[in-house]
Amino acid sequence: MELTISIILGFMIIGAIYALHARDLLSAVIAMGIVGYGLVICFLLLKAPDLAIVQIVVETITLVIMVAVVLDSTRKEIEVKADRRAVLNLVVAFIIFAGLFYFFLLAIESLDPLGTHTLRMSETYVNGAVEKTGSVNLVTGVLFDFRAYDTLGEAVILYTAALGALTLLRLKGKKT
Amino acid sequence: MEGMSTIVKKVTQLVAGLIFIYGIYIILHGHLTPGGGFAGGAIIAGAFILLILAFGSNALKLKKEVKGSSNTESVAILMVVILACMALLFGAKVFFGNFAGKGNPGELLSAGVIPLYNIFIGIEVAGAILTIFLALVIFKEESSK
Amino acid sequence: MNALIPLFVAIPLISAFLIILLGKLVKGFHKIFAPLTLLALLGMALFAFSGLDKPSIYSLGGWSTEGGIPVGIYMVLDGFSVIMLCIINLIGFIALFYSLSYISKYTAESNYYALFCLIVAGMNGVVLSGDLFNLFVFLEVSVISSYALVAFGVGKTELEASFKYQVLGGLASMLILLAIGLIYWQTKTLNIADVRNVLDTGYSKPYYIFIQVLLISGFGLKAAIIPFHAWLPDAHSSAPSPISAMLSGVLIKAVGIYVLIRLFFNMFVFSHEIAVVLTTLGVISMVIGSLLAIMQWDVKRLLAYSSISQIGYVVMAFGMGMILLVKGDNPAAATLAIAGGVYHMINHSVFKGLLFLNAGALEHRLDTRDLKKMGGLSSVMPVTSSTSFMASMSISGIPPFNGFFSKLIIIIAAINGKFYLLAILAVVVSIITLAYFLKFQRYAFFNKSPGKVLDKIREVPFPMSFSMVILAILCLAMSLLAFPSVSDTVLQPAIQVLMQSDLYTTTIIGY
Amino acid sequence: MIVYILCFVLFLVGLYGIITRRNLIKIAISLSIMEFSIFLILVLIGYIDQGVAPIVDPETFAPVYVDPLPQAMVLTAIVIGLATTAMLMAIAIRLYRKYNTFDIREIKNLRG
Repeated sequence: MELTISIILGFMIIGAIYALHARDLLSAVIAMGIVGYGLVICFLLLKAPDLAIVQIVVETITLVIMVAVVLDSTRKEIEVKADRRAVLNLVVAFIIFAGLFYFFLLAIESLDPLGTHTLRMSETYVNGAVEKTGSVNLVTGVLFDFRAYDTLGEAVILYTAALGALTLLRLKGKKT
Repeated sequence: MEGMSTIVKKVTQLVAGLIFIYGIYIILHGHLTPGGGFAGGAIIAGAFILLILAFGSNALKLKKEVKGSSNTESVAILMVVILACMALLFGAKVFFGNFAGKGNPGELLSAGVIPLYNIFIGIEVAGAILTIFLALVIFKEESSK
Repeated sequence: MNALIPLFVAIPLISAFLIILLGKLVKGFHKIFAPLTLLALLGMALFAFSGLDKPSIYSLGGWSTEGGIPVGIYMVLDGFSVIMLCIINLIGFIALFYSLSYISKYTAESNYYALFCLIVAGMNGVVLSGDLFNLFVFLEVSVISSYALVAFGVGKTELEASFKYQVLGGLASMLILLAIGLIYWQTKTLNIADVRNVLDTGYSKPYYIFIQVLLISGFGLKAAIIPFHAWLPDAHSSAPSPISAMLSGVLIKAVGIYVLIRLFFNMFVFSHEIAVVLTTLGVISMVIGSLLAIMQWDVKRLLAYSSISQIGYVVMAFGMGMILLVKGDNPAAATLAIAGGVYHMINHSVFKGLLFLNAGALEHRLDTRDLKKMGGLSSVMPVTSSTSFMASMSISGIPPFNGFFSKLIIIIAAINGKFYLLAILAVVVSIITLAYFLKFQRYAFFNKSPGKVLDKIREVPFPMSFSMVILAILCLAMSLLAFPSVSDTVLQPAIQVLMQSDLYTTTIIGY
Repeated sequence: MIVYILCFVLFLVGLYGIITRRNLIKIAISLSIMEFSIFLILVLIGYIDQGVAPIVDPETFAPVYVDPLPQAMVLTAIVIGLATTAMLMAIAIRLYRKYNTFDIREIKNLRG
């Protein structure tokens, strides 16, 4: 299990690095799609079918939107020149990354390894939840009953984004 | 925006209908099988996006559609909040209470108000995603003139 | 009392949706409905304030505890959050009233009012939330609507500022989400009080430090503490002025400082290292923010940098309070420092809100934000001139305005706690603040006009001048809070919640 | 633990992209990549060995279900990610129409 996911993750990392370095923006967007669809497989392996469905649809729609934006541009990325300041920035960034990585290793050392998770808050969401909410799908039970307030917030965020997109894409901002 | 070839149009007509029905199925069975309002709503929005891409449209028509989709999502999310507030009046008298009868777990008509939430969230998500897409397309059409 | 709590979120949401639906049908609907909503919220906040004797809790969906473990989402109204609620809805109402005439030059007005209601709903949600993930969700509601509002004019600078804001805001959200994930990994719960309980039973030191660093950088980015400030000057200066007043006045406090203070005082155990880090970040922001502000010639950029500097005061005060609490030998000075922090936070929203509204009034009439192109406006815009003079004096700490008292309390706390260097720096920064606000006053209102015809410039319309006058009166009235008898009823509940960190936990777990 | 470490590497790749890339689309992609890595960490946290998907089937006898709470959280976060990306794209296409480029260095105020 752990090995399979690690291999998929390896491919996802390669895809991500390619997406960041591709000259053509369209290939970069497609490479991001690879990372997203790799995530779908991981979700399926980790017994999260709800997430797999949502992720595959949302990833497709994100790709459509991004391709629609990229498609009628020049699509070429101008190369980042490696002047002295950029190199210095890169060195500093890598030192910070190394530090973060080391701290992350130290931090997760004491935490539960993969597969040995125990329940505290979700105890109620699993045991006897079917009688409490009436929903056979436990994730739906959490989303729409135990934590329905979060779901309202989530729907509001999507609504805000739609309203924001309508607002930002007006042709004229000010009356003349 | 121009449409695509006749073959694409015919195939899309077939496929979009199927995708649409699949989205409705996912929404209605949200409390029984994987999926729910979010997945189903996004699938339905995908069906509409497919139709728009295949058949093409002009900015004027799309503007009418974006009005419709934005009104739909407003009504749907208003219904979600009203449903949440209705719990204040019935049953446990708490915000977001699941006040309706739970029924027999595993049946289509069960789990109290959860299916209703699923339906309205589904409509809202479909409307919101469609609005975002249409806003982008309309802007591209209008600004490239 | 209790039943009011969810309405703080539900009412602005419903009103936003209704504005979009009915705004197209009924002409001018949004202009009446949105201010009424905010007015109702303000009334509710003041009512909640008067009726609050102990923290009150609302469990959503009726899911409270199961075997001593909170399972549902809790909304918590205590002394600290009720103060934030009052500020948010007060500044929100005034900024909205101001917008009535300011925003009429833009298109798609109903979208503006709907987004405004959403930003208020998001902030109310953040302030009332007692659950980590729920807090994150409502934080996103408010920041996503603020991304749209910053770019509301869709001009070049607005779009660029909004993009920068979105990228850094997105980065901050990712850091916060990662921290929430790691907290869930260790504690298996999301309720803030329950997290505290579980962490009390033991944790590894590197893990603890890692999540604290993630949270400080995440919320530091949202609060624009130096070195995380890169987005603020652009975003706050190019937004429409009432939105700048909202962003500078309340948003950076509600989603940045408030959450930071709440988590570090009520969720984590006080630790000396973190307290020192917070104090240092506060001092750096305070000093560098003021030095950057003095070089600006753009009015709103000057005010934006000054926000960074004043937020530095607040963070420094809370950091000092935490250091003193850890040491434990001088609780009086600790109380004073925390009181100063809360008090300065309230004051800053009032006078910085007013200053941004003033800048908006100048921009509305002159179509420029450049100080060099202004001058001699005190004779033609008397209301703007006099209110901005009061706000400037207030922010620079001149008695009898409110800024003087809050800064005085912070400085006294620093001296009592034997932080002599910090006290001196606070005084010096206050003098620098006075310098750049005198520059603002002189170039905008008192200098000779650089060849511009002043006759055509008139005072701003009634809604704008009325909002400015209200805030100016508040600038004076807020200094009443310095009197012990008033502050005992207003500030004391907040201080109590922050000082006795167990109070929050025991109230929630015992519910 | 190796999966968590790889997830964090993916996170750092996204962070690297935000720091070094100078293209609006690439920056949006970097943010998405960071999001993906956090989603995976959250779902991994909730995984239990020999666990089954959190959908109750009355036929099977007392199985161990994986934790549904992180899954609900990730579902929320995926939709938030979609909203963020949509807003970024709306701004990116507007900036492209103004400057005819996605490159930050050509867009004056975004420097630094």
